[in-house]
Amino acid sequence: MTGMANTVFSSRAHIVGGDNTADHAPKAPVEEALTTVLANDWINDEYKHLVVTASPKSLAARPGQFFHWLCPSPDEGDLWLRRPQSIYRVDRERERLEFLYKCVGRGTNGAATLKPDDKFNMVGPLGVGFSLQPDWKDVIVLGRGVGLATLAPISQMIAENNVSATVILSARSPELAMSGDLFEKAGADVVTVTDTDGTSAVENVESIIEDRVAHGRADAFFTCGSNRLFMLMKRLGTKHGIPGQVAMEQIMACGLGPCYVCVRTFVIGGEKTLKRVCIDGPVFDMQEAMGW
Amino acid sequence: MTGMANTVFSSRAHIVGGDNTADHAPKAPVEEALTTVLANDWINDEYKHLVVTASPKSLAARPGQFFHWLCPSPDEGDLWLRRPQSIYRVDRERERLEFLYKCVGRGTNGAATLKPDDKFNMVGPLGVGFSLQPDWKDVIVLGRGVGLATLAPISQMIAENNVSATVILSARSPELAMSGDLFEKAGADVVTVTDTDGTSAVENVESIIEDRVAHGRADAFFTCGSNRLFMLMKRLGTKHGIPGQVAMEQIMACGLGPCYVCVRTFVIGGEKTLKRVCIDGPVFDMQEAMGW
Amino acid sequence: MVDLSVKIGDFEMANPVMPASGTFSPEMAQVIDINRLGATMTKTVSRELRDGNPPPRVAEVECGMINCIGLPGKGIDYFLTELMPEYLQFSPPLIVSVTSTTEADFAAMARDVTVPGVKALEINISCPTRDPNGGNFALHAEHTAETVRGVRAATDLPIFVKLSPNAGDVVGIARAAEEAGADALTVANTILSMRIDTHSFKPSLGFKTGGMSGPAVKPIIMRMVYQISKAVSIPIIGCGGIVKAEDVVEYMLAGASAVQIGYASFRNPTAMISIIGDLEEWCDRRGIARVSDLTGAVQDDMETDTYIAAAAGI
Amino acid sequence: MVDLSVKIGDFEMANPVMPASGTFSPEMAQVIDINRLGATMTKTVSRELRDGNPPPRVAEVECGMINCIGLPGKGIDYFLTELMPEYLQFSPPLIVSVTSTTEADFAAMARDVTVPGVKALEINISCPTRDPNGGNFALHAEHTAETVRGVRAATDLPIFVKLSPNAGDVVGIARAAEEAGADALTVANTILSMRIDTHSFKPSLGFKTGGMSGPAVKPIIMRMVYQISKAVSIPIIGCGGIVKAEDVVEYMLAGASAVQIGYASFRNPTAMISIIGDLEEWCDRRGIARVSDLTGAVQDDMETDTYIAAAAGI
Ligand SMILES: Cc1cc2nc3c(=O)[nH]c(=O)nc-3n(C[C@H](O)[C@H](O)[C@H](O)COP(=O)(O)OP(=O)(O)OC[C@H]3O[C@@H](n4cnc5c(N)ncnc54)[C@H](O)[C@@H]3O)c2cc1C
Ligand SMILES: Cc1cc2nc3c(=O)[nH]c(=O)nc-3n(C[C@H](O)[C@H](O)[C@H](O)COP(=O)(O)OP(=O)(O)OC[C@H]3O[C@@H](n4cnc5c(N)ncnc54)[C@H](O)[C@@H]3O)c2cc1C
Ligand SMILES: Cc1cc2nc3c(=O)[nH]c(=O)nc-3n(C[C@H](O)[C@H](O)[C@H](O)COP(=O)(O)O)c2cc1C
Ligand SMILES: Cc1cc2nc3c(=O)[nH]c(=O)nc-3n(C[C@H](O)[C@H](O)[C@H](O)COP(=O)(O)O)c2cc1C
Ligand code: FES
Ligand code: FES
Repeated sequence: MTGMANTVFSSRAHIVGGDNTADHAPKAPVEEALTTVLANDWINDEYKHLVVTASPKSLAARPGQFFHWLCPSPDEGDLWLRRPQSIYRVDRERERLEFLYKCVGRGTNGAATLKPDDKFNMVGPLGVGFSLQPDWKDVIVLGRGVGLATLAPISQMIAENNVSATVILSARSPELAMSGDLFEKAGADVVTVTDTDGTSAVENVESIIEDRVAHGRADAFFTCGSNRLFMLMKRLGTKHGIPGQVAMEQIMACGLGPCYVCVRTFVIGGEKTLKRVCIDGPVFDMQEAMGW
Repeated sequence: MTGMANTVFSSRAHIVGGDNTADHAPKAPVEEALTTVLANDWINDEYKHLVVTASPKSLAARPGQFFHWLCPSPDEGDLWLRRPQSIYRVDRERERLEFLYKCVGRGTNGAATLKPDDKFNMVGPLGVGFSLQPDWKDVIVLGRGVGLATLAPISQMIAENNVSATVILSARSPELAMSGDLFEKAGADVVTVTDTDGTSAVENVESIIEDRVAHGRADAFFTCGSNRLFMLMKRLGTKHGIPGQVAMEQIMACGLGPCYVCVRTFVIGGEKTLKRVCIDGPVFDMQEAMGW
Repeated sequence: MVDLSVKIGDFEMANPVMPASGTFSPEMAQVIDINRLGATMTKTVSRELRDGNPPPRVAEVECGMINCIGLPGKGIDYFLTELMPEYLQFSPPLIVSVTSTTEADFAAMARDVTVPGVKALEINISCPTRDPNGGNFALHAEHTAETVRGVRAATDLPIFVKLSPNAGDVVGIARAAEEAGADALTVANTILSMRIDTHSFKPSLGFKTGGMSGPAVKPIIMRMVYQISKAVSIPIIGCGGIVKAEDVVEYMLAGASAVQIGYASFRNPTAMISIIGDLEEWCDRRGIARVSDLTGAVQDDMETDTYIAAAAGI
Repeated sequence: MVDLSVKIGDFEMANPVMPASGTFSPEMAQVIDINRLGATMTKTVSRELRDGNPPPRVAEVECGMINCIGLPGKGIDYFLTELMPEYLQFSPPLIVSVTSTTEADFAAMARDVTVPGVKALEINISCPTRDPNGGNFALHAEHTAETVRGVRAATDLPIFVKLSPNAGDVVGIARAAEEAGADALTVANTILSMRIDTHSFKPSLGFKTGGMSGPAVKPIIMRMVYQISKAVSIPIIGCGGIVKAEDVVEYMLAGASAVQIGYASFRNPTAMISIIGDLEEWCDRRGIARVSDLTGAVQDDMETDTYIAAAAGI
């Protein structure tokens, strides 16, 4: 550009999509990276499936971790904060990251405008993800809605660790019961319950879980996406002394820990305390987390 | 878009390129219109030639009038004010407007990113243009730089009114001496003077003008784009009692009259006064205008 | 179909949208149908001819602009004889904005413009482009009160007092204006700002500083409208950064009865007309019967316990 | 190659860029090399544990964000024993930001954090998220002066006083801080703002109001830096809306010796590091030998005659 007098932005811009992503700290585990979009397709009326290129740092993402998206604008305005999205699948072979996201507002509707070859700025991998303890051999995964996206990479984790699982996918209707394919590939026992056929009722889900517990097939619980189902699992966890993990959400700014925007309440030893979803979580101990 | 809670911009946006251009006042002479770009090509290292579709209102544009452009952004920021650009050519047959603009800053560099089929929001036609008096049969047009774009439509005006003209195009180098073709087509006597060969020196231009004056071929003067040349013409106008018009520039906001951003100083009857370039001009009486 | 009409005390408008002073003139008829506005508003009128400040008079900034126009104008006599008739060609009620440098003359100005055709006065005690210290009488409660008292005694027209966002205690000043007899408060004028050109190292404005307007100021003025509406019982006119119908809604929820639009008309001369149309559509979609029902309708009974709020759904 | 080092009084920095309090923690090492910053800065430390305000704690607005964090933290003892060592892992000089609710305790806090490793104190008397009336001691010159005097008596460390842009007379308050012994002024904290969600009709923030930061505030804070730099002789740290190297240059031209960056790190965690690099490039391109030469280098001897200025070229 010639003669850039009076410019508002005139140097390399540190803004949406700007290539501000040279490796600023080689030893740091997280990076601000400009990915390239490979696919961004609707998988049903509400969700899109995004596939982007990934660097070695982002390929180290663990199940339950998230990336912080600098979404393009869906309208004539601009977006000024990032949006957190948990990783749906890490494809280490083809060096790709996959996300499953629901289009709900400006950020996600902005992301929905991305086309193959577009650049997409994201920061990650962030936060504390799900983990397996060595003595967990058979676990129960229960999710609903957006939570199914967050739980999906547990399928990779159980496959890699030779853990069996019952996976209960709850959804309004069958086409919204996402991630089942990934868990089936991982050899899990997938049960889909829906509002359409009434199987998603808490009592039914409870009896499915109780059945697995009774058969000694519940070393740990994992959940995300529904307060009702979280409360159920927490209750059954207390009742049977089964440990569990839940992925929580909160509105975020920095995504890295400094700003204290993303706090949620936890109860630890009877005391209420605040933790940051972005760095203390998003995955928390199920017994310490509170319903929302 | 679904569930637009918490949105910053959620209705039809009244911002760059937004289609905010329904005819809001059928009887008004000016409109905010969303044109379609037909071409936007470099004609030399500094200037681009823009062709857009035009409505009947904008086709009524007179030489010296301007349009107020809502330029797209050239960078990661946004543009918040319009940029004035005078009309280069009104193509009434093909219903097109043409502009010749120099890329100097964010606005014009933003305009430079426009591609055919892009939408481009402009307000116009605006201001007071050049005019011919019935007794002007042979006139002198003198311009330089960006001024050549502003003077160009005088070629249409003289052709339509059967007026002869001497057109002196001053430029750093021959390839920057734009608009000559339009004037030649209009039958004008085109003289190109350049810095490269030294012919653009004031003395030389002065002798060309004096020659036309001596031959009775200077009923009126028109100029734009160079203070030095304006001062020359003004001096010769005073000396020989020849009327003249000059197109002036000033930074603008509204472009329509209300804001008083675009004032310049004029001397009328010995008294200094301020006039608005956007609505009292941009074309002013040469004897009232001051050098800049 | 929503009823778009609103009242600012006794001042009635067909819809809540009017231009902000200094950003509108009858010359806007070049491009919009002025009769569709809720009201018309003059450029601020001073006693004598004023040249205004040295150009450049505008600087573009992120999310808006800074101006240092400096209240130019040909004085009140010229206004009354030459400009008033231009404004009175249009049907919306006319508001005349006046300013002065002394309290006594403010009252005299108010008296002078109390003539047939004028439906309300806006008292501009807050222009930061005349005084770089940030805005005249409206920086102090006492000066505000004295000025308004004088004006109140001089006219029976509705008095809208335009406050300054550069004041520290804008709520106290709003209260002072109310007590002194203001019929409504325009919240607010521009925010004193500056830009320096990093190419030339010079201030981008000829007057060095100027007043910022546009979307950048909206959250600040929104907070002021909200705070003031809790403190006074006279109507408020929200002004600052409106570029779309939702911005009008937001100001009304915060407590405004009507709004003024400035910057948006520079970016899109048709903005006010579009916004009126969009507002109508927005209300119809939401099933709102009267746009005036939005005034103060913010639901601000928030949870105050951090632990409870931090355990709620998003 | 430009010399990027600057001094704020006796406080030396390798480059003029440091994080703004509350937007930085050692956790940033997840993504950037903290050792490249000009200084490090703690989140504001309070005496006791504070929970902070109810969520939502952030709202996105045009050109920035509003936060209502409310200064949460585990108190000074936890800070000194647990957090300080984390900060001290890094080489840039550490500034500790402290706040309190009484003047006496402010001094005590200053004494308590005057420990090895701490190179300067920032006195946060201006947080609008703790007090919705807009920012504590920094709203009044007397309170500012008393607080600073107490702190001055309590420590030999350089004292940076963080001012409030919500004050009406920010220049007077700056002078009061200088007279009371401040070594530098941080201009400024966030601007009290509000957003209402037009979908839910609720305030977007759990605390209703909060402090705005980001590019929207830059022209306002720029004006304050400029005005204050004409009125005081101690150094100024510019803070508000910096997202690129030119913004740093602009603040320095206006009178700042160094700058703080907050919002930009949320949008781009690598922003500070990029900006340092870009600033170096910018200076080299302009042939600037020392970045500190930019401080106060604005060329503000403007033409004051409107007619002459309006006859000049653009
Ligand atoms: C750690 C984490 C992981 C997530 N993973 C996924 C995922 O894999 N797939 C997916 O579809 N969504 C996920 N979300 C939710 C996603 O972040 C939000 O849907 C998104 O931020 C909404 O942005 P928006 O601009 O489109 O919506 P907005 O217009 O901002 O808001 C629309 C709705 O989304 C809510 N919302 C806004 N911000 C957040 C937020 N940070 N977290 C949760 N809800 C929010 C709003 O309160 C509102 O109800 C995750 C959230 C978190 C915190
Ligand atoms: C009535 C009128 C007609 C014009 N016609 C033409 C034309 O036909 N072709 C053409 O190339 N240019 C024309 N100009 C000039 C054109 O408006 C500016 O070049 C343009 O606004 C610069 O915008 P920018 O954002 O690219 O530059 P900026 O980055 O804003 O500024 C770059 C340079 O341009 C100057 N500038 C900024 N705004 C204006 C302005 N409104 N007028 C003049 N200079 C300005 C600045 O002072 C600076 O020196 C005209 C100007 C006016 C007032
Ligand atoms: C160019 C310009 C001129 C202005 N002149 C005046 C004026 O004469 N009197 C006044 O009270 N306010 C004046 N203002 C302030 C506006 O009336 C309004 O308060 C401000 O622009 C905020 O609204 P906006 O963000 O919609 O522009 C002016 C504003 C601008 C931009
Ligand atoms: C999330 C957040 C938390 C903040 N916390 C503090 C704080 O604890 N102490 C303080 O002095 N300022 C605090 N601030 C204000 C910043 O330090 C800074 O003054 C402001 O954000 C302006 O800079 P910016 O526009 O670069 O963000 C905070 C700002 C944000 C956005
Ligand atoms: S989002 Fe900033 S601490 Fe979690
Ligand atoms: S640009 Fe507004 S009056 Fe000319």
